[in-house]
Amino acid sequence: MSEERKLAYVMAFNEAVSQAMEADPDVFCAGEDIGAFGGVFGTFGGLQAKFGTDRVVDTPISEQAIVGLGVGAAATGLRPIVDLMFMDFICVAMDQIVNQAAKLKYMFGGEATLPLTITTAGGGGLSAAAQHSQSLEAILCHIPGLKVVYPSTPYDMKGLMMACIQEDNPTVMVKHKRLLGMSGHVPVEPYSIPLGTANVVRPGRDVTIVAYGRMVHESVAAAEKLAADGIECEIIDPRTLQPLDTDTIVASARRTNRVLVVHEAVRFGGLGAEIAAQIQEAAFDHLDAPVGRIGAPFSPVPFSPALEQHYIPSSAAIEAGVREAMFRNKVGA
Amino acid sequence: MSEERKLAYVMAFNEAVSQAMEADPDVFCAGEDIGAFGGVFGTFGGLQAKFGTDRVVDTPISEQAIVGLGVGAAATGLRPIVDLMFMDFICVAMDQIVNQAAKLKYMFGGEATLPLTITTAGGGGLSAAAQHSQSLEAILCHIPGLKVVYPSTPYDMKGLMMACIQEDNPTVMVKHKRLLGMSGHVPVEPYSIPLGTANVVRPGRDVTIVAYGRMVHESVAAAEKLAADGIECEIIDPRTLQPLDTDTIVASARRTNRVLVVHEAVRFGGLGAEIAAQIQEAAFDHLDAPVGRIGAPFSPVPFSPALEQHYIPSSAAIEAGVREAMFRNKVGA
Amino acid sequence: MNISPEVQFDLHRRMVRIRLFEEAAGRLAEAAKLPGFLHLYVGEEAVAAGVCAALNDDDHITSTHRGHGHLVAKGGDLNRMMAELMGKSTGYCKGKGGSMHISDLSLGMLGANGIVGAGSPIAVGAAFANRYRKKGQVAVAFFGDGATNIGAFHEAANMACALHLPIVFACENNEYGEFTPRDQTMAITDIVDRAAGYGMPGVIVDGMDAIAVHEATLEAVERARAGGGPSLIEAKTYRFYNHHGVQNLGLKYRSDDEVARWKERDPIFTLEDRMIENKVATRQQFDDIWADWRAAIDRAIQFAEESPLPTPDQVLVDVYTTGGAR
Amino acid sequence: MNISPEVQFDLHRRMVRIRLFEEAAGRLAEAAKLPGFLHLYVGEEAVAAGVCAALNDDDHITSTHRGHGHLVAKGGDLNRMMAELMGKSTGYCKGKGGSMHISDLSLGMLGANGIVGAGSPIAVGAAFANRYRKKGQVAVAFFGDGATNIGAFHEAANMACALHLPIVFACENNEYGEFTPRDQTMAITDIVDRAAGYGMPGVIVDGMDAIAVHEATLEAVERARAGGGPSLIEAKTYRFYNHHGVQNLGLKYRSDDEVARWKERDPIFTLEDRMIENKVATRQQFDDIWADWRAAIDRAIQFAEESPLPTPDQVLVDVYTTGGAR
Ligand SMILES: Cc1ncc(C[n+]2csc(CCOP(=O)(O)OP(=O)(O)O)c2C)c(N)n1
Ligand SMILES: Cc1ncc(C[n+]2csc(CCOP(=O)(O)OP(=O)(O)O)c2C)c(N)n1
Ligand SMILES: [Mg+2]
Ligand SMILES: [Mg+2]
Repeated sequence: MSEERKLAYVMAFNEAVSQAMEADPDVFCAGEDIGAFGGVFGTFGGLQAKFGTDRVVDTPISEQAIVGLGVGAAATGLRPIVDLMFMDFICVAMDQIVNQAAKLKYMFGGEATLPLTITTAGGGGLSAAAQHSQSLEAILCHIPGLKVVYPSTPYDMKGLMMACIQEDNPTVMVKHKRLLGMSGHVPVEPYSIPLGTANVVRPGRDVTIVAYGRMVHESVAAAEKLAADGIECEIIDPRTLQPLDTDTIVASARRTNRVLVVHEAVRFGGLGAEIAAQIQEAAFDHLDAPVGRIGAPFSPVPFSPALEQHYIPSSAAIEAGVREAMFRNKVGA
Repeated sequence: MSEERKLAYVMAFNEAVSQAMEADPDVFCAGEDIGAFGGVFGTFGGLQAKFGTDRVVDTPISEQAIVGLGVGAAATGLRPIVDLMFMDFICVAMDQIVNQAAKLKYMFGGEATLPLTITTAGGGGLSAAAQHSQSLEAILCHIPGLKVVYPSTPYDMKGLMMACIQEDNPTVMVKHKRLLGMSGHVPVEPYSIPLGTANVVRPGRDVTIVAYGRMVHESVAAAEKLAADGIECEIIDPRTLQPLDTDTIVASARRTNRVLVVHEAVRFGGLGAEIAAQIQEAAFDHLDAPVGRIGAPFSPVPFSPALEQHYIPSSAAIEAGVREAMFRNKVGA
Repeated sequence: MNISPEVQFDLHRRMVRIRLFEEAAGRLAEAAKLPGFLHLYVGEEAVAAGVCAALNDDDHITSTHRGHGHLVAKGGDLNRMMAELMGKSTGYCKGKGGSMHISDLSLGMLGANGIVGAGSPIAVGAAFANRYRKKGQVAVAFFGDGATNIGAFHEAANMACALHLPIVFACENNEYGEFTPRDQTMAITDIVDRAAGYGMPGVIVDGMDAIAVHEATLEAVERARAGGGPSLIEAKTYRFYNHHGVQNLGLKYRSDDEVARWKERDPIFTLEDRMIENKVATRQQFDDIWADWRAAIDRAIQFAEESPLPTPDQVLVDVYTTGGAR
Repeated sequence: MNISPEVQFDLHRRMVRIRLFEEAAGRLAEAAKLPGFLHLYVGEEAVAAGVCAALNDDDHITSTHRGHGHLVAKGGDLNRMMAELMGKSTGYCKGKGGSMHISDLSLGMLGANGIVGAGSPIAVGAAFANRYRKKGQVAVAFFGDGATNIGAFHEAANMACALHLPIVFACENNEYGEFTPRDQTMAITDIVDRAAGYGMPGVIVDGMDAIAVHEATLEAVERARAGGGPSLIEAKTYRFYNHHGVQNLGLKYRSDDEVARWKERDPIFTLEDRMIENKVATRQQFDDIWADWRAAIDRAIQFAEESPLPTPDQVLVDVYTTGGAR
């Protein structure tokens, strides 16, 4: 039965696209090497064979035109999915994303809808070095007009990707490269997860960990270790980073009184800063410790595994962060 | 004498460039319309006449190649100043800024120096609408390898611009469009202000306002009103946004126990989030109120003055923010 | 080709509408009644008119910072245009876009654009959608000579050719990008030389001659509708006023003589002379046309002036269809 | 032109070095001894060798994701290269860059680049600096056929021509971008057709013939040094292995027949045959050359394997000269 069915994260993405294309002839995909080849990560595998070259389009290496293709087609009534192979390449297409897609509806006084999904692959851990490993989601979350989604499980991947395709606003769907092969329960039938709803991955009374993408799994590993010492972590995965489900996060913070925010992106100016700032605004009197933040150090992503393994936040760092929050001594005011 | 000499913000920029070019033949400028025309804001006025077309170069409308010109020339020994007319256009050149300039030294194992200054004009208030009014500095501050400077006075402009040109790392110097005509004391002789040093614009005991760019002046106006009610604001202008002078900010927060961070950029994910997060980390037990944040609402910049005037944070909003921080009642924990 | 008197009048009327709209906007700007930047299309009317007269309402265009002319030519409502320039809530963009983002999706006008070159990739998207729907619609990307130096133009041109899309690239070569002459920013003289690098036909037309522009566009549009792929049209033209606003500010970057020579070739007056000479029209007919549209412009100004400003609560409206605002 | 025996040997040696380095890297990758992505240059050696043999040490090149060949041809140290590929602290980038960012500024090699097309604007900057300093240096931008579809290439080519800079654009047209054939991503057959759109001379050369590439480069470099501005060289070539790694993964996007046909034209073996035929060299000489460089590669592997990994404290080093780290 459907409840038993397991699927890899990458195939959950693929299935969402496939089912959306079956349901709606206005959905099409375009990107580099996504057609015959199925995408360098296999995300679009088999779709061109199924839906033809008109609907699954191999493009030139032209990230600006790829996003522009999506903007123009969305503004004129289609529902495009355009792929930017690596998240680092959003920089190449940044004008079309930030100055065009995000702002079109507003600039036109509301007289446009832009049901555009931009898909990309973020994160490190493959020794792909500084230009193929970045986590740039904070940049996108700062831009009004965009929605940003970052699933951590196959189940969320399918439901969120479906929601992105059905959404009438431009969304950026970030896949984590290291999660592509992760297997998990995914229903066969189409379903969508409303954008902007966090998931409580693990309930706990002592401390709240807010984490997304691959860091959810590092957090779960840390939480299991901490549980052995009687520290119960509540793990919240926002899943959608923009809009952010602040209510769920703040409610948890008010209950546990201690929060650690974790992401793979560089700590300075990452989304963790916004989350921490919001928590201390909304739960100031509830906090027994500063909102802690774990993120990458302030450097580009190094190539060598010997360096990268220390660069990417680990469950050990999360564990240490939680312990610091738990056993903090009040210093004189 | 020099102490008396007043100069407009735009001319302080111009003088810094001019004196740097006199002192160092490796300094050159390139950008759109900066040559014969002197730049659309007059920033480069007269420099081509003085230094010739080899050193003050009109370029095609090619933001990627403009920054690339700077990267390549800096890596091979010159000290380029390249201009991106409006800050919104950094999106067009984002790959060269984020993936090339910022990372080159690191990716090459330190074997490169990149004394590159990118200049641009940020901020709203000219009814220039969504693509010519943005404050995107938070994006740049999230990128390791870049330094980001945002002067609020003619004096700081000259000293910081000089520091940028002398700096061996890529810097982005943001001018605020609405400050161009602002006049103030500027010494004739060359001087530079070390990057990463904040300026205490106004000392005060009751509340700390952290503000930069044009918001410094709105904050001063608010502080003057508040002073009439006996509320003494300390205003700190970081001047350099990356690296950020956290020490000065935190020391003030520990003294006043209340902080408001103000910027023109969109509040969500703005630099204020990072500053607030850092303050609550470093001064948790000193805070009598959450760190407040004032920034633009979550929308593109609207065109109509009737809207834009409500969009850009005002001294009234800052005043209200300070009062909220001052008279906050502790709610039950 | 034989352009009928009706079409000649159509071209003329489109140009007159643009001219009067732009002259009025210029006057209002000089009287400080228009906020923001204003890039006037005066002098280049033959291009927008010649191109748009070859299009249907459901064909798409993308435009530039100099976009009023394109929208007027595509049939834009003068009232809503003038109201937008004044930042009023009755404007095309409810006051949120202004001159640089003026648009009318119901006429297929996908917006003026403040980012040089950014419209072309969007036009490629519209052309893709048009072919996808197989209803015979085409897309036209307008852009300046300067815009052909930017990456987005290149990617759009190449992608359109690679995908063989129904699109026309319409270059308004006015020999300047802002205050810098074209020959300082490229080593070629004719933009059309770029067409071969993408594998599309290119043609130079006199951009001061609406009929010539129109004929070239008819051919290119027909090719596009018939599945023949993209074309590039380079219209040699000239803007009579400054890059933005009306008067030259500061430096004189164009000689009086150069401006005067182009003004002699005013696209509207030369068409009128030709139509009169060919006995297609009389001076009186033209006088009536000018008078009619002058009145329409006056009404547009009145409409705009009497319209309300948007209220502050509108700032956060229309960022998203749902799920935004904080 | 008459290419001397010395230069022929030079070309040959550069190619052999590249071939052996790349074959070794491929073997190490298959043995899971190299982290990250690996884009091998095997098959295209004649391009890097032919171009770089026309350059001095203080001339600059920018490179691509497929960059080892360029650095070897420019004179790169095999030990430091191999160490970098292994992520060791003795590598060119101290293990921070890896294959996609390998570089040697002392040889004017401004880095492999993980962003397609991004090297060309940087080469324009180097060319600008070279003219600025007036020491007669030139810059060469290497890039693939696919890269000519991206905006950065276009802007660089146009700016170089507008500023009349001493630069050569060297296109390695291997008929594929990753797994997609060139003819699906552009409507032209020859990249050189793009040169006219910028106003520079362009020439097609046989990219499997190092002498032909070299001659074309000599001409272009000479023109550049003499103030004659940019040129475009399109070298028709082919990569013998997969886009990255060695074996094709999954889909067969190139026919066995196609690959075999190109392999028959192996740039090293055809040059050897020709040199022997022309009595410029003997088989024994070539055998010695291969043996010498095989030994050098073995030493490089040993050097790399014995080198230490970077220590964790190096993560925050070299982000800035001063004032960084948090
Ligand atoms: C990406 C970008 N760079 C620079 C500008 C500033 N700018 C506005 S219009 C213009 C000149 C455009 O020249 P052209 O394309 O020839 O159009 P024209 O103004 O002559 O109609 C420039 C440089 C911009 N708006 N966008
Ligand atoms: C901006 C950007 N887009 C896409 C990629 C992914 N990518 C890496 S190599 C490559 C193909 C490049 O083709 P070409 O320029 O012909 O060089 P070749 O690999 O054939 O040597 C692509 C698409 C990238 N690295 N950068
Ligand atoms: Mg122009
Ligand atoms: Mg190729």
